[in-house]
Amino acid sequence: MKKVFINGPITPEFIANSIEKHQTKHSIGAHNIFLGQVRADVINDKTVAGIDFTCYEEMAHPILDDIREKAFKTFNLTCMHIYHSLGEIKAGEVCFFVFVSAKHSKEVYAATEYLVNIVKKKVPIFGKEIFEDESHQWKVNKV
Amino acid sequence: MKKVFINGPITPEFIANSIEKHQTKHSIGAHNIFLGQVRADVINDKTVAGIDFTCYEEMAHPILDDIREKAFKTFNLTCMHIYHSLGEIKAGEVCFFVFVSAKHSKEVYAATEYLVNIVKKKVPIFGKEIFEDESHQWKVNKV
Amino acid sequence: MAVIKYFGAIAEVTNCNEEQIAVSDLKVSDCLALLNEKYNLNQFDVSVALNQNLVDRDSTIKLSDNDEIALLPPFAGG
Amino acid sequence: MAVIKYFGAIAEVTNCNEEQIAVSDLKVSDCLALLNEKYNLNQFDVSVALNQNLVDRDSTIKLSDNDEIALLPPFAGG
Repeated sequence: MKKVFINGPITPEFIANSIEKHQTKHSIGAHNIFLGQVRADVINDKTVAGIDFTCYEEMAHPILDDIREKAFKTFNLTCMHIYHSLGEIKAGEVCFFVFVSAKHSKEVYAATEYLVNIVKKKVPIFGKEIFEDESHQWKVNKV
Repeated sequence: MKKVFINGPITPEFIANSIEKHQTKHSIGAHNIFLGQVRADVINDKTVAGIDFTCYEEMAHPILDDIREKAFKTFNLTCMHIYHSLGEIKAGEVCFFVFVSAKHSKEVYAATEYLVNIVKKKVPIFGKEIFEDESHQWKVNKV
Repeated sequence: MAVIKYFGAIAEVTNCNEEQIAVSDLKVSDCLALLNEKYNLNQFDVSVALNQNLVDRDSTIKLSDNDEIALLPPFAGG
Repeated sequence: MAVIKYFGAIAEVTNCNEEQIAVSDLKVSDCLALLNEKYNLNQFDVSVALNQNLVDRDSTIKLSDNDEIALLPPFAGG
Protein backbone atom coordinates (compact mmCIF):
# COMPACT_ATOMS: atom_id res chain seq x y z
CA MET A 1 0.00 0.00 0.00
CA LYS A 2 1.60 3.22 -1.17
CA LYS A 3 1.09 6.52 0.58
CA VAL A 4 -1.52 8.53 -1.33
CA PHE A 5 -3.32 10.76 1.15
CA ILE A 6 -1.65 13.86 2.47
CA ASN A 7 -3.03 16.06 5.20
CA GLY A 8 -3.25 19.59 3.85
CA PRO A 9 -2.19 20.99 0.49
CA ILE A 10 0.38 19.40 -1.82
CA THR A 11 3.09 22.01 -1.82
CA PRO A 12 5.39 23.01 -4.69
CA GLU A 13 8.27 21.79 -2.46
CA PHE A 14 6.68 18.33 -2.20
CA ILE A 15 6.35 18.20 -6.00
CA ALA A 16 9.97 19.37 -6.45
CA ASN A 17 11.10 16.68 -4.05
CA SER A 18 9.22 14.00 -6.03
CA ILE A 19 10.83 15.19 -9.26
CA GLU A 20 14.27 15.23 -7.67
CA LYS A 21 13.89 11.62 -6.47
CA HIS A 22 13.43 10.55 -10.10
CA GLN A 23 16.64 12.15 -11.28
CA THR A 24 18.61 9.08 -10.22
CA LYS A 25 16.54 6.92 -12.60
CA HIS A 26 18.50 7.26 -15.82
CA SER A 27 16.19 5.17 -17.99
CA ILE A 28 13.47 7.81 -17.66
CA GLY A 29 13.19 10.25 -20.58
CA ALA A 30 9.76 11.76 -19.95
CA HIS A 31 7.67 12.76 -16.98
CA ASN A 32 4.08 13.93 -17.10
CA ILE A 33 2.54 15.60 -14.07
CA PHE A 34 -1.09 16.50 -13.48
CA LEU A 35 -1.95 18.93 -10.71
CA GLY A 36 -5.49 19.65 -9.55
CA GLN A 37 -5.72 23.12 -8.07
CA VAL A 38 -8.71 24.38 -6.05
CA ARG A 39 -10.62 27.02 -8.03
CA ALA A 40 -12.33 30.03 -6.46
CA ASP A 41 -15.53 29.29 -8.39
CA VAL A 42 -18.40 31.73 -7.99
CA ILE A 43 -21.68 29.88 -7.41
CA ASN A 44 -24.86 31.93 -6.89
CA ASP A 45 -22.77 35.00 -6.10
CA LYS A 46 -20.72 33.19 -3.44
CA THR A 47 -17.01 32.51 -3.95
CA VAL A 48 -15.39 29.19 -3.04
CA ALA A 49 -12.67 29.82 -0.45
CA GLY A 50 -11.55 26.19 -0.20
CA ILE A 51 -12.54 22.53 -0.26
CA ASP A 52 -12.53 20.27 2.78
CA PHE A 53 -11.68 16.75 1.55
CA THR A 54 -12.51 13.54 3.40
CA CYS A 55 -12.06 9.97 2.27
CA TYR A 56 -13.08 6.39 3.03
CA GLU A 57 -9.46 5.27 3.24
CA GLU A 58 -10.02 1.55 3.92
CA MET A 59 -11.96 1.36 0.66
CA ALA A 60 -9.75 3.81 -1.27
CA HIS A 61 -6.48 1.93 -0.84
CA PRO A 62 -7.41 -1.36 -2.55
CA ILE A 63 -9.07 0.61 -5.36
CA LEU A 64 -5.89 2.66 -5.82
CA ASP A 65 -3.82 -0.55 -5.85
CA ASP A 66 -6.04 -1.90 -8.64
CA ILE A 67 -5.79 1.36 -10.56
CA ARG A 68 -1.99 1.30 -10.38
CA GLU A 69 -1.79 -2.37 -11.37
CA LYS A 70 -4.08 -1.87 -14.35
CA ALA A 71 -2.18 1.27 -15.46
CA PHE A 72 1.17 -0.54 -15.33
CA LYS A 73 -0.35 -3.30 -17.51
CA THR A 74 -1.90 -0.86 -19.98
CA PHE A 75 0.90 1.69 -20.35
CA ASN A 76 4.63 1.25 -20.70
CA LEU A 77 5.59 3.19 -17.57
CA THR A 78 8.68 3.29 -15.39
CA CYS A 79 7.06 5.01 -12.40
CA MET A 80 3.63 6.15 -11.26
CA HIS A 81 2.59 8.14 -8.21
CA ILE A 82 -0.79 9.42 -7.07
CA TYR A 83 -1.28 11.86 -4.19
CA HIS A 84 -4.48 13.46 -2.91
CA SER A 85 -5.00 15.96 -0.14
CA LEU A 86 -7.30 15.53 2.84
CA GLY A 87 -8.54 18.35 5.05
CA GLU A 88 -9.18 21.92 4.05
CA ILE A 89 -7.38 23.09 0.90
CA LYS A 90 -7.65 26.77 0.05
CA ALA A 91 -8.33 28.19 -3.45
CA GLY A 92 -5.05 28.24 -5.38
CA GLU A 93 -3.58 25.30 -3.48
CA VAL A 94 -2.93 21.91 -5.09
CA CYS A 95 -5.05 18.97 -3.88
CA PHE A 96 -4.27 16.27 -6.48
CA PHE A 97 -0.93 15.22 -7.94
CA VAL A 98 -0.49 12.47 -10.54
CA PHE A 99 3.09 11.77 -11.64
CA VAL A 100 3.89 9.36 -14.48
CA SER A 101 7.33 8.56 -15.90
CA ALA A 102 8.42 6.52 -18.92
CA LYS A 103 11.32 6.01 -21.25
CA HIS A 104 9.71 7.98 -24.10
CA SER A 105 7.31 10.90 -24.18
CA LYS A 106 4.59 9.22 -26.20
CA GLU A 107 3.84 6.79 -23.34
CA VAL A 108 2.98 9.33 -20.67
CA TYR A 109 0.08 11.48 -21.85
CA ALA A 110 -2.67 8.88 -22.06
CA ALA A 111 -1.54 7.31 -18.79
CA THR A 112 -1.86 10.61 -16.94
CA GLU A 113 -5.30 11.34 -18.35
CA TYR A 114 -6.44 7.79 -17.55
CA LEU A 115 -5.22 8.02 -13.95
CA VAL A 116 -6.74 11.43 -13.31
CA ASN A 117 -10.14 10.36 -14.65
CA ILE A 118 -10.27 7.01 -12.91
CA VAL A 119 -9.25 8.45 -9.54
CA LYS A 120 -12.01 11.06 -9.85
CA LYS A 121 -14.52 8.40 -10.78
CA LYS A 122 -13.63 5.43 -8.58
CA VAL A 123 -11.96 6.60 -5.38
CA PRO A 124 -14.30 7.46 -2.47
CA ILE A 125 -13.17 11.02 -1.79
CA PHE A 126 -15.67 13.66 -0.73
CA GLY A 127 -15.32 17.42 -1.02
CA LYS A 128 -17.11 20.13 0.90
CA GLU A 129 -16.84 23.42 -1.00
CA ILE A 130 -16.62 26.13 1.63
CA PHE A 131 -17.62 29.63 0.56
CA GLU A 132 -16.12 32.86 1.80
CA ASP A 133 -19.18 33.43 4.02
CA GLU A 134 -18.53 29.99 5.63
CA SER A 135 -21.62 28.38 4.12
CA HIS A 136 -20.91 25.27 2.03
CA GLN A 137 -22.09 22.87 -0.62
CA TRP A 138 -20.96 19.36 -1.51
CA LYS A 139 -18.84 18.98 -4.62
CA VAL A 140 -19.95 16.43 -7.24
CA ASN A 141 -17.60 15.29 -10.04
CA LYS A 142 -19.02 15.31 -13.52
CA VAL A 143 -18.17 11.87 -14.90
CA MET B 1 9.30 37.38 -26.55
CA LYS B 2 9.09 35.15 -23.50
CA LYS B 3 12.12 33.66 -21.85
CA VAL B 4 12.46 30.04 -23.01
CA PHE B 5 16.14 29.13 -22.97
CA ILE B 6 17.88 28.43 -19.71
CA ASN B 7 21.59 27.87 -19.33
CA GLY B 8 22.08 24.53 -17.63
CA PRO B 9 19.53 22.07 -16.26
CA ILE B 10 15.96 22.96 -15.30
CA THR B 11 16.01 22.29 -11.59
CA PRO B 12 13.20 20.93 -9.42
CA GLU B 13 13.35 24.27 -7.57
CA PHE B 14 12.72 26.17 -10.81
CA ILE B 15 9.71 23.95 -11.50
CA ALA B 16 8.42 24.41 -7.94
CA ASN B 17 8.77 28.15 -8.33
CA SER B 18 6.77 28.09 -11.58
CA ILE B 19 4.01 26.10 -9.89
CA GLU B 20 3.97 28.45 -6.91
CA LYS B 21 3.55 31.51 -9.16
CA HIS B 22 0.32 29.99 -10.51
CA GLN B 23 -1.23 29.56 -7.08
CA THR B 24 -2.43 33.16 -7.12
CA LYS B 25 -4.48 32.44 -10.27
CA HIS B 26 -7.73 31.19 -8.78
CA SER B 27 -9.48 30.43 -12.06
CA ILE B 28 -7.02 27.59 -12.75
CA GLY B 29 -8.25 24.10 -11.85
CA ALA B 30 -5.74 21.93 -13.70
CA HIS B 31 -2.07 22.04 -14.57
CA ASN B 32 -0.26 19.62 -16.84
CA ILE B 33 3.52 19.51 -16.87
CA PHE B 34 5.82 17.68 -19.25
CA LEU B 35 9.46 17.21 -18.30
CA GLY B 36 12.08 15.85 -20.66
CA GLN B 37 14.88 14.16 -18.72
CA VAL B 38 18.23 13.17 -20.25
CA ARG B 39 18.49 9.36 -20.49
CA ALA B 40 21.71 7.44 -20.01
CA ASP B 41 21.07 5.48 -23.22
CA VAL B 42 23.57 2.78 -24.13
CA ILE B 43 24.55 3.03 -27.82
CA ASN B 44 27.11 0.53 -29.18
CA ASP B 45 28.25 -0.28 -25.61
CA LYS B 46 28.80 3.37 -24.75
CA THR B 47 26.67 5.16 -22.18
CA VAL B 48 25.35 8.68 -22.67
CA ALA B 49 26.66 10.89 -19.86
CA GLY B 50 24.88 14.04 -20.98
CA ILE B 51 23.65 16.15 -23.88
CA ASP B 52 25.14 19.51 -24.88
CA PHE B 53 22.32 21.62 -26.32
CA THR B 54 22.77 24.57 -28.66
CA CYS B 55 20.16 26.61 -30.44
CA TYR B 56 19.64 29.11 -33.25
CA GLU B 57 17.92 31.57 -30.93
CA GLU B 58 17.10 34.31 -33.44
CA MET B 59 15.12 31.76 -35.42
CA ALA B 60 13.73 29.89 -32.41
CA HIS B 61 11.99 32.85 -30.76
CA PRO B 62 9.57 33.78 -33.57
CA ILE B 63 8.78 30.08 -34.06
CA LEU B 64 8.03 29.73 -30.35
CA ASP B 65 5.82 32.84 -30.49
CA ASP B 66 3.85 31.27 -33.35
CA ILE B 67 3.57 27.98 -31.45
CA ARG B 68 2.19 29.73 -28.37
CA GLU B 69 -0.25 31.83 -30.39
CA LYS B 70 -1.59 28.80 -32.25
CA ALA B 71 -1.87 26.78 -29.02
CA PHE B 72 -3.86 29.54 -27.31
CA LYS B 73 -6.21 29.60 -30.33
CA THR B 74 -6.56 25.81 -30.42
CA PHE B 75 -6.88 24.97 -26.73
CA ASN B 76 -8.82 26.69 -23.97
CA LEU B 77 -5.83 27.52 -21.79
CA THR B 78 -5.22 30.01 -19.02
CA CYS B 79 -1.41 29.84 -19.09
CA MET B 80 1.35 28.22 -21.11
CA HIS B 81 5.10 28.14 -20.54
CA ILE B 82 7.89 26.45 -22.46
CA TYR B 83 11.48 26.19 -21.19
CA HIS B 84 14.45 24.43 -22.76
CA SER B 85 18.00 24.04 -21.49
CA LEU B 86 21.13 25.08 -23.33
CA GLY B 87 24.63 23.82 -22.52
CA GLU B 88 25.56 20.47 -21.09
CA ILE B 89 22.81 18.63 -19.24
CA LYS B 90 23.77 15.44 -17.44
CA ALA B 91 21.82 12.17 -17.52
CA GLY B 92 18.98 12.42 -15.00
CA GLU B 93 18.69 16.19 -15.32
CA VAL B 94 15.68 17.91 -16.86
CA CYS B 95 16.24 19.78 -20.15
CA PHE B 96 12.67 20.50 -21.31
CA PHE B 97 9.72 21.83 -19.32
CA VAL B 98 6.26 22.44 -20.78
CA PHE B 99 3.65 23.83 -18.37
CA VAL B 100 0.01 24.23 -19.36
CA SER B 101 -2.84 25.45 -17.15
CA ALA B 102 -6.60 25.60 -17.70
CA LYS B 103 -9.87 25.88 -15.85
CA HIS B 104 -10.72 22.20 -16.30
CA SER B 105 -8.59 19.07 -16.59
CA LYS B 106 -9.89 17.94 -19.98
CA GLU B 107 -8.31 20.97 -21.69
CA VAL B 108 -4.71 20.32 -20.70
CA TYR B 109 -3.61 16.90 -21.96
CA ALA B 110 -3.81 17.44 -25.71
CA ALA B 111 -2.26 20.91 -25.36
CA THR B 112 0.77 19.50 -23.56
CA GLU B 113 1.29 16.73 -26.11
CA TYR B 114 0.88 19.19 -28.96
CA LEU B 115 3.42 21.61 -27.51
CA VAL B 116 6.00 18.93 -26.75
CA ASN B 117 5.78 17.47 -30.24
CA ILE B 118 5.82 20.76 -32.11
CA VAL B 119 8.79 22.12 -30.14
CA LYS B 120 10.73 18.92 -30.90
CA LYS B 121 9.83 19.22 -34.57
CA LYS B 122 9.99 22.93 -35.35
CA VAL B 123 12.45 24.64 -33.00
CA PRO B 124 16.10 24.70 -34.16
CA ILE B 125 17.72 23.07 -31.13
CA PHE B 126 20.70 20.75 -31.56
CA GLY B 127 21.93 18.13 -29.14
CA LYS B 128 25.36 16.56 -28.87
CA GLU B 129 25.11 13.28 -26.95
CA ILE B 130 28.32 12.98 -24.98
CA PHE B 131 29.35 9.49 -23.91
CA GLU B 132 31.15 8.59 -20.70
CA ASP B 133 34.40 8.15 -22.69
CA GLU B 134 33.98 11.76 -23.96
CA SER B 135 33.29 10.69 -27.55
CA HIS B 136 29.99 11.99 -28.94
CA GLN B 137 27.25 11.66 -31.53
CA TRP B 138 24.59 14.08 -32.70
CA LYS B 139 21.06 13.46 -31.46
CA VAL B 140 18.25 13.28 -34.05
CA ASN B 141 14.58 13.48 -33.06
CA LYS B 142 12.30 10.88 -34.53
CA VAL B 143 9.37 12.88 -35.90
CA MET C 1 -23.82 -6.02 15.22
CA ALA C 2 -22.63 -4.45 11.97
CA VAL C 3 -21.22 -0.97 11.68
CA ILE C 4 -22.67 1.64 9.34
CA LYS C 5 -20.30 4.38 8.19
CA TYR C 6 -21.41 7.71 6.78
CA PHE C 7 -19.42 10.08 4.61
CA GLY C 8 -19.61 13.59 3.26
CA ALA C 9 -23.07 15.06 2.76
CA ILE C 10 -24.63 11.91 4.25
CA ALA C 11 -22.65 12.17 7.50
CA GLU C 12 -23.88 15.74 7.70
CA VAL C 13 -27.50 14.54 7.68
CA THR C 14 -27.00 11.56 10.00
CA ASN C 15 -24.98 13.84 12.26
CA CYS C 16 -22.53 11.02 13.03
CA ASN C 17 -19.76 9.19 11.21
CA GLU C 18 -20.83 5.71 12.19
CA GLU C 19 -23.33 3.72 14.19
CA GLN C 20 -24.02 0.08 15.06
CA ILE C 21 -26.98 -1.90 13.75
CA ALA C 22 -28.35 -5.32 14.78
CA VAL C 23 -27.91 -7.73 11.87
CA SER C 24 -30.19 -10.65 12.64
CA ASP C 25 -31.47 -11.75 9.26
CA LEU C 26 -31.05 -8.27 7.80
CA LYS C 27 -30.33 -7.85 4.07
CA VAL C 28 -28.41 -4.92 2.66
CA SER C 29 -31.60 -3.64 1.02
CA ASP C 30 -33.53 -3.90 4.34
CA CYS C 31 -30.78 -2.07 6.13
CA LEU C 32 -30.92 0.75 3.59
CA ALA C 33 -34.71 0.93 3.89
CA LEU C 34 -34.38 1.33 7.66
CA LEU C 35 -31.75 4.03 7.33
CA ASN C 36 -33.72 5.80 4.67
CA GLU C 37 -36.76 5.92 6.96
CA LYS C 38 -34.62 7.32 9.76
CA TYR C 39 -32.65 9.87 7.73
CA ASN C 40 -34.50 10.42 4.45
CA LEU C 41 -31.44 9.46 2.39
CA ASN C 42 -33.33 9.35 -0.92
CA GLN C 43 -32.32 12.97 -1.42
CA PHE C 44 -28.79 11.66 -2.12
CA ASP C 45 -27.33 9.67 -4.96
CA VAL C 46 -26.06 7.06 -2.45
CA SER C 47 -23.57 4.32 -3.27
CA VAL C 48 -23.28 1.43 -0.86
CA ALA C 49 -20.13 -0.46 0.07
CA LEU C 50 -20.20 -3.72 2.02
CA ASN C 51 -16.82 -4.44 3.54
CA GLN C 52 -15.20 -1.87 1.25
CA ASN C 53 -16.72 -3.21 -1.97
CA LEU C 54 -19.52 -1.48 -3.82
CA VAL C 55 -22.79 -3.47 -3.82
CA ASP C 56 -26.15 -2.84 -5.40
CA ARG C 57 -28.56 -0.88 -3.23
CA ASP C 58 -31.13 -3.67 -3.77
CA SER C 59 -28.65 -6.34 -2.73
CA THR C 60 -30.18 -9.26 -0.85
CA ILE C 61 -26.86 -10.25 0.74
CA LYS C 62 -27.48 -10.85 4.45
CA LEU C 63 -25.43 -8.87 6.92
CA SER C 64 -23.16 -10.66 9.39
CA ASP C 65 -21.63 -9.55 12.65
CA ASN C 66 -18.69 -7.21 12.14
CA ASP C 67 -19.70 -6.35 8.60
CA GLU C 68 -19.01 -2.78 7.62
CA ILE C 69 -21.55 -0.95 5.50
CA ALA C 70 -20.66 2.45 4.12
CA LEU C 71 -23.08 4.97 2.63
CA LEU C 72 -21.24 7.09 0.13
CA PRO C 73 -22.41 10.29 -1.57
CA PRO C 74 -21.05 11.16 -5.04
CA PHE C 75 -17.26 11.07 -5.27
CA ALA C 76 -15.49 14.37 -5.61
CA GLY C 77 -11.79 13.66 -5.72
CA GLY C 78 -9.43 15.51 -7.99
CA MET D 1 28.46 40.20 -48.00
CA ALA D 2 26.01 37.76 -46.41
CA VAL D 3 26.70 35.75 -43.28
CA ILE D 4 26.49 31.97 -43.18
CA LYS D 5 25.80 30.41 -39.80
CA TYR D 6 26.51 26.78 -38.95
CA PHE D 7 24.98 24.74 -36.17
CA GLY D 8 25.45 21.41 -34.42
CA ALA D 9 27.05 18.63 -36.47
CA ILE D 10 27.51 21.03 -39.41
CA ALA D 11 29.50 23.56 -37.35
CA GLU D 12 31.66 20.63 -36.28
CA VAL D 13 32.56 19.93 -39.93
CA THR D 14 32.96 23.57 -41.00
CA ASN D 15 34.98 24.13 -37.86
CA CYS D 16 33.45 27.58 -37.39
CA ASN D 17 30.09 29.01 -36.34
CA GLU D 18 29.83 31.55 -39.12
CA GLU D 19 31.57 33.02 -42.11
CA GLN D 20 31.01 35.79 -44.68
CA ILE D 21 30.23 35.17 -48.33
CA ALA D 22 30.16 37.57 -51.29
CA VAL D 23 26.60 37.76 -52.61
CA SER D 24 26.86 39.30 -56.08
CA ASP D 25 24.11 37.58 -58.07
CA LEU D 26 24.25 34.47 -55.86
CA LYS D 27 21.12 32.35 -55.38
CA VAL D 28 20.47 30.30 -52.24
CA SER D 29 20.94 27.11 -54.27
CA ASP D 30 24.27 28.37 -55.68
CA CYS D 31 25.46 29.29 -52.23
CA LEU D 32 24.66 25.78 -50.98
CA ALA D 33 26.46 24.22 -53.93
CA LEU D 34 29.58 26.24 -53.09
CA LEU D 35 29.44 25.28 -49.43
CA ASN D 36 28.80 21.67 -50.28
CA GLU D 37 31.87 21.63 -52.47
CA LYS D 38 33.90 23.15 -49.67
CA TYR D 39 32.60 21.04 -46.77
CA ASN D 40 30.88 18.01 -48.28
CA LEU D 41 27.60 18.79 -46.53
CA ASN D 42 25.59 16.19 -48.44
CA GLN D 43 26.35 13.81 -45.61
CA PHE D 44 23.85 15.79 -43.51
CA ASP D 45 20.11 16.20 -43.73
CA VAL D 46 20.54 19.98 -43.94
CA SER D 47 17.72 22.48 -43.55
CA VAL D 48 18.34 26.02 -44.76
CA ALA D 49 17.04 29.20 -43.19
CA LEU D 50 17.26 32.58 -44.94
CA ASN D 51 16.88 35.40 -42.46
CA GLN D 52 15.50 32.97 -39.87
CA ASN D 53 12.88 31.43 -42.16
CA LEU D 54 13.19 27.97 -43.64
CA VAL D 55 13.61 27.97 -47.42
CA ASP D 56 13.91 25.20 -49.95
CA ARG D 57 17.47 24.02 -50.64
CA ASP D 58 16.80 24.59 -54.34
CA SER D 59 15.55 28.11 -53.73
CA THR D 60 16.43 30.60 -56.49
CA ILE D 61 16.01 33.59 -54.19
CA LYS D 62 19.00 35.86 -54.71
CA LEU D 63 21.06 36.78 -51.69
CA SER D 64 21.45 40.41 -50.64
CA ASP D 65 23.97 42.12 -48.47
CA ASN D 66 23.41 41.48 -44.78
CA ASP D 67 21.29 38.40 -45.41
CA GLU D 68 21.75 35.64 -42.89
CA ILE D 69 21.80 32.07 -44.12
CA ALA D 70 21.79 29.25 -41.58
CA LEU D 71 22.63 25.62 -42.26
CA LEU D 72 20.75 23.47 -39.76
CA PRO D 73 21.21 19.77 -39.07
CA PRO D 74 18.22 17.75 -37.79
CA PHE D 75 16.51 19.32 -34.78
CA ALA D 76 16.95 17.54 -31.47
CA GLY D 77 15.10 19.56 -28.83
CA GLY D 78 13.10 17.93 -26.05
